[in-house]
Formats: sequence, C-alpha cells, structure tokens
Amino acid sequence: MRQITLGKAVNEAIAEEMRRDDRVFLMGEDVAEAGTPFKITAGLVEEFGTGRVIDTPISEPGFVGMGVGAAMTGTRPIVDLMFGDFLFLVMDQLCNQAAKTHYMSGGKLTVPMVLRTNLGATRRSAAQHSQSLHALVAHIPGLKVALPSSAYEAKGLLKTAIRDDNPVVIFEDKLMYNDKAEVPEEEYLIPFGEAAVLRKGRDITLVGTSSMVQVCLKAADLLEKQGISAEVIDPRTIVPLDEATIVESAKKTSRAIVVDEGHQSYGVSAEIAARIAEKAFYHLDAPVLRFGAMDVPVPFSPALEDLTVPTPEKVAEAAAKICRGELVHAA
Amino acid sequence: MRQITLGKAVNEAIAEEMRRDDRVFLMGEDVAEAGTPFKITAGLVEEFGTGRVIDTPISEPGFVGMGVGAAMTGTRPIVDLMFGDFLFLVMDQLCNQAAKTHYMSGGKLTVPMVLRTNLGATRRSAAQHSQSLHALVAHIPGLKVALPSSAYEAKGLLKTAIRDDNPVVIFEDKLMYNDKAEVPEEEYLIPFGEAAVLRKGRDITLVGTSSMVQVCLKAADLLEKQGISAEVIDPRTIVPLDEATIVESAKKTSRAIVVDEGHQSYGVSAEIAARIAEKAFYHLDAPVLRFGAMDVPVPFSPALEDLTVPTPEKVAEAAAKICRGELVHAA
Amino acid sequence: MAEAKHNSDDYLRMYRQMVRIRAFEDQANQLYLSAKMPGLTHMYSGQEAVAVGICEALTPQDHITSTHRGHGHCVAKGADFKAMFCELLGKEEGYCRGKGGSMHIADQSNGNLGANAIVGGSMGIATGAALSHKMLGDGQVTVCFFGDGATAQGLWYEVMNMAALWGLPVIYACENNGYSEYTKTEEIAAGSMTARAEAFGIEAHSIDGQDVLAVNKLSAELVARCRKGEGPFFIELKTYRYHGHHVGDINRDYYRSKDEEAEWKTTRDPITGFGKWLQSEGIVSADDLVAINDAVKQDAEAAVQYALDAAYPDGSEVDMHVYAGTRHALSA
Amino acid sequence: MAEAKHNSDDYLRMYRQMVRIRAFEDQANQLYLSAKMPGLTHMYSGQEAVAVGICEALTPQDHITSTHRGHGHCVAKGADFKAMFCELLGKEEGYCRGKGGSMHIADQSNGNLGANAIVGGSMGIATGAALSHKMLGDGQVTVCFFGDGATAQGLWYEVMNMAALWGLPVIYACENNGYSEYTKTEEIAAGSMTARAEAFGIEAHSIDGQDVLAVNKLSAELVARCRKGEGPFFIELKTYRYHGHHVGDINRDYYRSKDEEAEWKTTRDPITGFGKWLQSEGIVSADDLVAINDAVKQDAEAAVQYALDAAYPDGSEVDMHVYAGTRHALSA
Ligand SMILES: Cc1ncc(C[n+]2csc(CCOP(=O)(O)OP(=O)(O)O)c2C)c(N)n1
Ligand SMILES: Cc1ncc(C[n+]2csc(CCOP(=O)(O)OP(=O)(O)O)c2C)c(N)n1
Ligand SMILES: [Mg+2]
Ligand SMILES: [Mg+2]
Repeated sequence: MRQITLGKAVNEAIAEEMRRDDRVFLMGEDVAEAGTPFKITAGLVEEFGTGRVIDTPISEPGFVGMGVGAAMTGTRPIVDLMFGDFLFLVMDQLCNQAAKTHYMSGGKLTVPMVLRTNLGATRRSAAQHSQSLHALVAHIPGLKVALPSSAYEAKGLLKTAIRDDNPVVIFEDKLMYNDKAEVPEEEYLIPFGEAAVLRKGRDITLVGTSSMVQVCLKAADLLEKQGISAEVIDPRTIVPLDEATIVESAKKTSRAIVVDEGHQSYGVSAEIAARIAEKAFYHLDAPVLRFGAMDVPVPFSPALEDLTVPTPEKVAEAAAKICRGELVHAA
Repeated sequence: MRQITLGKAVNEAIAEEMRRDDRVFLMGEDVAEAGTPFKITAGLVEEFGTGRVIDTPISEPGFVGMGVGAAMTGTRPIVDLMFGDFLFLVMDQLCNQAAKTHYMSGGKLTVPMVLRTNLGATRRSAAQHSQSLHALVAHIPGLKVALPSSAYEAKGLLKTAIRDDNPVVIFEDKLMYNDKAEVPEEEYLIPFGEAAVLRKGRDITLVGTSSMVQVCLKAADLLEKQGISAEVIDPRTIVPLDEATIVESAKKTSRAIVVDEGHQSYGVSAEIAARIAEKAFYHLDAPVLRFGAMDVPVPFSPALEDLTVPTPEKVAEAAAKICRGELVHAA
Repeated sequence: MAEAKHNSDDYLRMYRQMVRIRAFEDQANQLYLSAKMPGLTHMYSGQEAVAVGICEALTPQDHITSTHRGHGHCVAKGADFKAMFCELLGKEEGYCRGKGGSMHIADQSNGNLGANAIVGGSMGIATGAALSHKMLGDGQVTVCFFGDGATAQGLWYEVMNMAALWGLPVIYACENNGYSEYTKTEEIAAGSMTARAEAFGIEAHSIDGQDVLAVNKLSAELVARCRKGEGPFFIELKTYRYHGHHVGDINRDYYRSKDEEAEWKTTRDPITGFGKWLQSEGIVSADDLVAINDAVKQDAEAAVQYALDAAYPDGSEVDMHVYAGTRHALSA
Repeated sequence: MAEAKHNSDDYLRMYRQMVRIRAFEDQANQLYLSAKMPGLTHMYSGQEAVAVGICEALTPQDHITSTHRGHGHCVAKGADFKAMFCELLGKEEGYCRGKGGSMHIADQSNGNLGANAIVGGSMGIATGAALSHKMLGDGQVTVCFFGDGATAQGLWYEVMNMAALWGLPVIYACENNGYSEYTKTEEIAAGSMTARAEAFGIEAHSIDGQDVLAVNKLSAELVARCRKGEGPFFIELKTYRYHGHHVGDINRDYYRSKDEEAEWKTTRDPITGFGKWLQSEGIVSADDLVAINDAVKQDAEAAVQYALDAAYPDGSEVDMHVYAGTRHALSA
C-alpha cells in the first residue's frame, strides 16, 4: 500500500470532505496561501478558493467563536488553531459555548465544528509552544477529543470528526507531520470510541495516546527482547473512551502502564489509570503505572527538555520491573 | 470560639493582609461599593479606598493579565473572578503567562498573584455559572490550587495564598458563603500541602475536596450507624497535594473513595484515585471508587441538576458495599 | 422581507409586542418574589423598544443572539409565552426542555440562537452566523444584542475586525442602559462607543432606544443594506432598565437614585410614549390600548399557570443532548 | 530621567545600539543556518530604530514588555550579548538559565519583563506593570511593544480601556512592519490603528519607524508626559522586517516581492540613514562608523563563541523555578 506522511493525510482528509460537502470550510491563521506553518493545508486554497479556505487575523477567540456560530447555522467549519498552546485563548468559546450549546438548547441547536490543533514537545519551542493540553478539553462534557497516532489514524479520525454533528477537538503531534504510514487510496473512516489493539501481548498492557503510541510500541520491542510480551493499545479518541477494550486487556495481562504526553498530574493518564485500577481491580498483579510529561513548564534548553517526556526505555524498564514481580512502592 | 460565615472569613483574610502589607490590593468586577454579588468584599473599599479596591470593567482576560504584570513589578494583587466558569476566559493569562513566568525566566521574575474564584452547582444557575473547574488549573505546573472546605480553611488558606510568591488559584464554594464555622480571633495561616484528617477511621478512607468534605463527613455519619468507621481527609490544596497523608490513610484502612465536585472524567478524583491505587496497591482490599459531578453540562432544571452532584447517601452506599466485601465490578 | 412599518397593523403589532415583554417580565418578577422561580433572572422592562424595534425589521429566518437579559429579545423574535415560562421554571415543555433556563433560552424556530450567560459570549456566534449566511448566500441578516458592559470584552473587537474585513451581514446592537451590574457605564467605558466601531471602518449610529419607531426605521434600513452586502453596522441604543440588575437586586440606592429611575419611567417609557403617539395619530383609542394590555396580561397569567402545572423533565433526560446522535451519553 | 538626545555621545550610543542589534541578528541567523541553534528564532533586523529610539527615552528602571521578535528590545534596553546568546543556545549562563530561549528572553536587571510567544500576550502584563507603578508612585513608565498582527487580539482593547480610564503610565508601541507572518497587514486589519486607540480617548501617533531621531524625540515627550500622569499613549511605528517571519522562512516570494525588500533595505535602512546624518552633521566620519561596526561585530562573534562553549544547565535544574520558594518541585 502507498505510504504518505501524516501532514499529507490530514490534507487529504480535508480536501476529500470539502469535495464531498459544500458546507465544509476551513478557517485559521495563514491556512490559505501559506498553508499553515507546517504546510499542512497547502494547495487547498487553490482548489477551493478563498471563500472556503479563509485566512484570519490573529484573533483566536474571535474566529473560534465564529466557528461556533457558523456551525450552528448551516455550515461545517474546520477551525485551525496553529498551536495547541493557544487553546488557553479559546477556552470560553470552546468550553462555555461550543460544548454546551446542544445540551443547553435541549437538543435544538448543534455545533458541527472541528477544531484542529496540535500537541507535543521536544521541538525546542519552549513553554508556550510545546504543551499537550488535551486533558483540559477531555474534562468538558460536550466535546469529543481525538488523538491520532499515525497518518492512517489522522486521516480516518479527521474525516469522522468533520462528519460528526458535535464539536470535536483533534490534536496532531507536531513531530509526526513527516512520519509516513500506509494509508489506503480508498476512502475510509475511523469510528470514534473504538480503541486499536496494535500489538497483542500476554504479560502487560501498554496504553499510549498520540505519539506515545510509538513510545509504547518501541517499549514493547525492548520488552520482547527480555521475553516479556506487551499488548499495546491506542484509544484513538479519549472522549468517547473505549474503556471496555482497555479494561479487558488489563484483566487479561493483569498489569498496565498508561503513557500520555500531557503533564502527568491531573492529566489523561490519571483517568485511564484510575479506570483500569478500579475496573480491573480483581485481576491486577501490580499497580497501574503512569508516564506523563513532567509537571514543569516545558523548558527551552535541549539539555532539559528531553528529560521531561516519557521514553521507550523508561517505560520498558518500569514494565519489566512489574512483570518480574518487583515491588514499585513500599509494601 | 466565635463562629463566622465563610464569606466573612474571606473578607477578614483580605482586610488583615491589606492592613499588614501595603502592596496588597484587590481588583475585579463590582468588588468596591457593591462588594461583589455575594457581598464578600463589602466594607473593604471604605477602609482601603478605591486606589486599592478597584472596580474593573467586564474584561476578565484584561484584568487578570494586569494582575500578572502588577505582581511582576512590586505589588501583590488579589484578583476577583466573579464566577469560576469565567476561568475559561482567562486561561491564557493564567496558564501561559502567570504559571510559566517564574520558570521561563529561570527564577528571575515572580508572580505573587491570588486569583479568588468559586465553584459549585445546585444554585439553579445553569451550565455557564455552575462549573467546578479546579482540575484544569491543577493540571498546569506553576499554579498552586487551594480548595477551602469551611470558613476556617477559607481564611487560613487565603492568607497563605496572599503571602505566597507564586500564582495561587483559590476556589470558594458558592453555596458555602453563609455556612458558619469556628474561626479564631487571632491570626493564623494554613500551610499549603498539608491535608487535614477531619475524622479518624479504620475501615475506609473518604477523600473529599471543597464542599464535598461535608458530603464525606455526612457519609461517615451514615456509615457509623452501620458500624463502619470512615476516615475523612480534606487535602485543602490539590497543588501541592499531600499525597503522603492520603496514601498512608488508604494503606491503613485498605479502602478509599474520592469525592470531588468537578466533572468526574479527567478530573481531580482521577488523579487522587490513581495515586492511591498505585501507591497503596499492596494494601487495598477493594477498588478505589470515585464520585465527581456527572459528565454533563450542568442542567438548569432543579429536577435534573440535583442528579448531577455526589450525595452523602450515594457515597455511603458505595462505601458500605466495598466494606462488606461485595464486588463492585465483575471479577 | 421586512421593511420599516407604516401601516396600523404593523404599529399595533409593535405595541402589542412591547406590552407582551413588559407583561412577561412582570410575571417573571412575581414568580421570583413568590419563590416559585428557580435561581435568578434579569428583567428587560424599560428596554422594550429596542428588541421590538429591531426584531420587527427581521424575518423569522434572520438570526439574533441574545444576552443574560434576554426575555425581551426572545418575545420580540416571536416566541410563545408558554414555552418561555416552562423554560424559566425548568419544565419539560420549555424551549430547551428545562436544560437552559432564563439565561440560555433559545428559540431555533424563530431564529433566536440563544441567550448567553457569558457577557459578550455571543459576539463570536453572531458574527459566525453572518459568515455562514454570507457563504450560503441566503441573504439572511444576524443581529447581535449586547449591553454597554459587554463592550469591555475583547472578543467584540476581534469579531468587528473580521466582520469589517469580510463585509459580513451582521448588526451589532449595543443596548446602553447606563449600567453594567452595579456600576455606571462611564466608570467602565473610556472614550466613545461609536468611535470604537468606526475605528474598524464600521458605520455606527447612536439613537434613542426608547423610541420604537426610530429604532425600527433605522434597523429596517440597515437590515436592507446588510442584505445588499453593505454590512456590518453598529447601533448604540440609549435605554434604561427599570428593575435591578437581576430580580434579587432590590436595594439600588448605592448605585443609582430613585429619582433617576422615576424620571425614566415617567418621561421616557417606550410603551406609554408609543401608546400616546398611536392615539395622537388616531390609530387607536385609549380603550383599545387598555384592551390590548388586558388581553396580554391574561395570556401571560394563563401561561404562567400552565407552566406551574407542567411537568419537570424525567430524570433520565439528564444525560440526553450531551452529544448529538448519542441518546444517553452515560449509558454504554 | 531620559530626554530627547542632543549631544554626540547620545547620538553615538543610539547608532551603536542599532548596530549591535543588527550584528546580534546576523550572528543568530548564522547560528541557525549552521544548525547550531535549537529551534527557530525571529529576526529584528530592519526595525532597529524603533527599539533604540524608544528605549533610549527610558531609564533602566522603566519597564518594557517584548514579543517573539524580541532581541532588538532586549539589546536596546541594555542587555549583554553573552547572556543573550547563552539563552538562545539554552545554556546555563543565559538570562533565563536556558529555560526561556529566544521567545522568552527577559532581563529583569534592565527592566525587560520578557519576550512572549503568545502574540499580544504581554499587553496585560505591561498595563499591569503601569498600574503597579502608579500605585507605588515611583514615576516609572512601561512600554508595551507589539506587532501589527497583535492588534487583532481582543486583549489590547480591554487593557487600553482600563489604561485610559485609570490614566496609567503606559505607552503602547505598535511596530507595523507590514506583515503578520505571511499575510499583509491590510488583509488582517480593518480601519485605522490610531483610530482604535483614539476611540478609547487615547492620544495616538503614527510615525516613521525608520527614523531613530524622530522616534526618540516623540518617545521622550510621551515618556515625560506619562511621568506627569498624562498617559496612556499609543504610537504606530511604520517599519519593515528584513528577514523572513522566522529564520526558516526563506522563500518569501508568495507573500512579498524581492523588489519590495530591496527597496526598504536600500532606501530606508535605519542604520545607514542615521549614519549618513551623523556624517552630514559632522559628528562622525565614515571611518568612525566602520570602526563602530567592526568593534560591535567582534563583540558579537566573541559572545557567540563564548555561548557555544558554555555549559548546558545540569539536568537537576529541570524541576527548579517551577515555584518560587520551592527548590525542586518534584522531589518530596
Ligand atoms: C464574562 C462575564 N463576566 C461577568 C459576568 C457577570 N455579569 C452578568 S451581567 C453583567 C453586567 C452586564 O452589563 P451589560 O452588558 O451592560 O448588560 P445589562 O445587564 O446592563 O443588560 C455582569 C458583570 C458574566 N455573566 N460574564
Ligand atoms: C496567540 C498567538 N497566535 C498566533 C501565534 C503565531 N504567530 C507568531 S508571530 C505571528 C505573527 C505576528 O505578527 P505581528 O504581531 O505583526 O509581529 P511580527 O511578527 O510582524 O513582528 C503569529 C501569527 C502566536 N505566537 N500567538
Ligand atoms: Mg448595561
Ligand atoms: Mg508585523
């Protein structure tokens, strides 16, 4: 099968959906001629024109709010937020307005809007351009949250997001835009709320989100060399979350580690770990461990930044330890 | 000892600190003559004048940003955010600026700002005036987060917050403003990062935050009637979190339930439960259970709203069940 | 397409709509005072000419966004008393099945995209609706209602800029009632409101919001020009709220005088004023007006009783409408 | 207190500071091109007269807030090359111990509250600093630098309103370099910039940002008036950035022409222009200018080498400075 980059996969998803449905349009900063700083939307304005590929001023609250209003009145905006860190600027429009409109109106109004943005550190971009803020939006009922882990997921999840009648926030990993994966030529969608079991295993379950799926797969390779068989699961959407697949796996392997690139405390790894620990309780042979980004603002210096993110080595080391039955906390 | 309301305790804390330190000032919407909608700051403008008790326009991002700048340059602002739900409007100034300034400057700049706001549902105020959003700020390193559970805590924690050299977000429960508690006449501070064990117990640990401490205490009463002895812990600050006290208690009782009024998923109860489940793993006789607000926008109708918050009865019922050794999930 | 009204039927409908708003608010206030209302609510009384003057220039398809003080906009845009009172009381038959309440009342069938409890929160929504209509090419216009206090929200300047750049069919209608909560407008707003819009190249008007005919005439003109692609526009409407900021704001002496309130009520009431004009023009008699008032009052009372008797939503609705397409969000 | 400069020393310092900024950026660009720079950075070259003209009107105690394109402000406010290059390379001796990098460089000792990677993100901070200084009564002035693109952020209007209401000693300095990223200013800004400030009752000026003397003269006047309580003020400074939006933005044809770039560089360069004037006034000779340039270049090169050789912070610093008063945030 052909291989394409994640960036190209996103571009195809948008183009295909814009061709399919006239009501779909794209707006954001420098999405037209410039094609975004990551060149993800390059070529779209040539095909669809400036009426449907709209460059905005640097007014994130304004154009996200406009996305909400447009979505309520018959069009289907894909709003591009250049960096996930700018979510902080648009939280009111996203969480007080978009997320709640369907509910507050008793089901009369819908907000079919997609907010495309990104996450991920280690680009030497410092504290305001390196955050992974998906936990914040996952906490707000009314929003769906997708975290593609490869070009394949990026395309399938984005297409599903665009067709969903709810506000969906989709986070791409900035470091993965040039990563290639097999992506079929034919159209496909990836349903929300269905985790992917990427690797079958017996001894431990590794749950990873976004680029941490790669970390888990690499950790699984390292573990294999030690004779430990790890199952790797990618939830793909954290709202809705496919709890059943994750919990069943943990019941089977009786051990689990959750890896996510958001700050560890009060983050996504806490929710998934808490659910596993609660719902697979009677099956667990070891505490559910978590790896998140260190609870510090992301430092600029390469010497520091690399210390803040989970690595395959650290995940494998912890996994091996609990698989060997060593205690990780005082008994 | 004298009893005063939580509202009065907050007012005293601000007044005392403003008397002690000239650099402390208060700003927010209708904080002066009107004394806020909850009348919490009434009387302060009369004592300290409009130069230090400043009414602002309805510009939350603007005046929180100004609080950050003021704090960086020699004054110590207490910024009043009328409803916790408006946090969404100020997230950039709070989380991208205030939280990160000390770190990004390598320790050269400090932001001694307090953001006073509130949480709590069941006031029939609907989805945009009833949220408990403390999980969001707890996820961002650089911010401290305090959740007073009574007038006593409200005063002591706020005074500590005002003297702290870091940005602190303190959430009062709107429904507790008129609740009275014993508050000494003499000055006192409550240190951050020290949980209060409000009730000693043997069989189960109930961890509650803010008004959910009352829910836990009432649940403990109900459990006592069934011969079950519950230990009740109030973390008081969730950043920093006194993990040791909580985990030790769970090790002792071998069971725990966490109750918090934020939405349950991806919320505060997940973090605390995940830590207990991990760090007291070898001691637990039952899964750690969680109670949060239902994962729905807060509905207006009284017939619906009351269903969305944890109650003493539900907490006691779940606690009794696990104390009796009944399985809560399929084995 | 609506035009400036100039026949008796139109005049009478405008009068009646203003009376309906006043009657609605009087009942709502009574519900609060008799402790039958869950929570608080913000009364529109005194500002009727704004909502009616503007909404009468719109078709039902045209959109509006409303505010925390939104009953007037809702009634003026065509809403029904029963569904409104049911919403205020959290009943199943309310416009939002009780889920929204006073601060989120929305009436999709008449183009009301909803009240909003975030001051300024609907400015993006209104501008986005205008963008939608421009893209869809359906000629529809959107009116964004907000108060003087909301002009302090940065969002307004962001969306004005985009509306101006892209020529969107949106009218920003600022109801300047002199106060935001308990603070006078001059204490929270520097410079000039109209200049703020004009700085973005937006044509701005400032008019008497108590004169329903003047409001309607200007609105009809601007709506027509919006449809021709000449938008956006800004209107400042000088008006006054008769009640407190919300129903619970009873002692107001510390921020405004009883004399000031009396002055507006006795000399600048929009309903009395228009009623007098209707009589002076020979369009109606004093008795006609009394009859309208009585009929509306009865309607309102009957609707209140209906709402009081109506059922609350079933508890199972609590996790419905969280996600479109998912019946119950919390059942597997 | 600084005044408009009118002696040779002051002129020469201004010239030298502009040359220092240019030299700093040339070195930074080289670091990027030779793959020695972590991440990206935004060059200030071309805009030197703005930072220098304004900062020379300030005392070291006066505060500034800066932007993603912040090296110029940092140098102009008195920073040292070595600590700056160390910061750009993430070294321990950097102004922020390597934690901030180019986009967060701050120099507390010279009153620079920091660059900011959120466009417009420092507008609240600057206005709050002005509030502090007003409260403390220390007569200090704060200058808030930002680009034309940042005028699209609603925050600006919120803080202008408060600054105007409360008469704060803050100067908003908008460097209009014609572009925000890859988009021309006229495509993202409706109306007039000065009118936006004036709408809040703020005195506004629009001047040539390439003329360091004009910038300095106006700044000195406004700074003095701020100290007397006549603030706030707004200045739009028309300028141009020579490089791409950031060091990696090499092929710019699709958004601006090479001719346009050449035109600004050859006819409106702030350093060349001021150098010519200095010569024509007989203050310096051509050789003097060459000598200044050479000396600055050597300084810059030496500082780069110093920074390249300097140590990274120890790994244990990663959880330091998260909280003031807590040495390591993550150790119990
Ligand atoms: C973002 C936000 N800030 C503050 C409030 C609290 N609040 C509700 S109404 C109001 C005053 C609004 O004044 P104005 O816009 O003039 O409308 P009016 O009440 O006069 O109709 C305030 C401060 C809010 N609901 N939302
Ligand atoms: C809130 C926010 N939105 C978008 C960006 C991405 N961005 C960085 S610089 C820039 C353009 C800024 O233009 P301008 O303010 O004119 O400054 P200039 O780069 O021209 O100096 C943009 C869009 C950002 N850093 N912050
Ligand atoms: Mg008002
Ligand atoms: Mg620019």
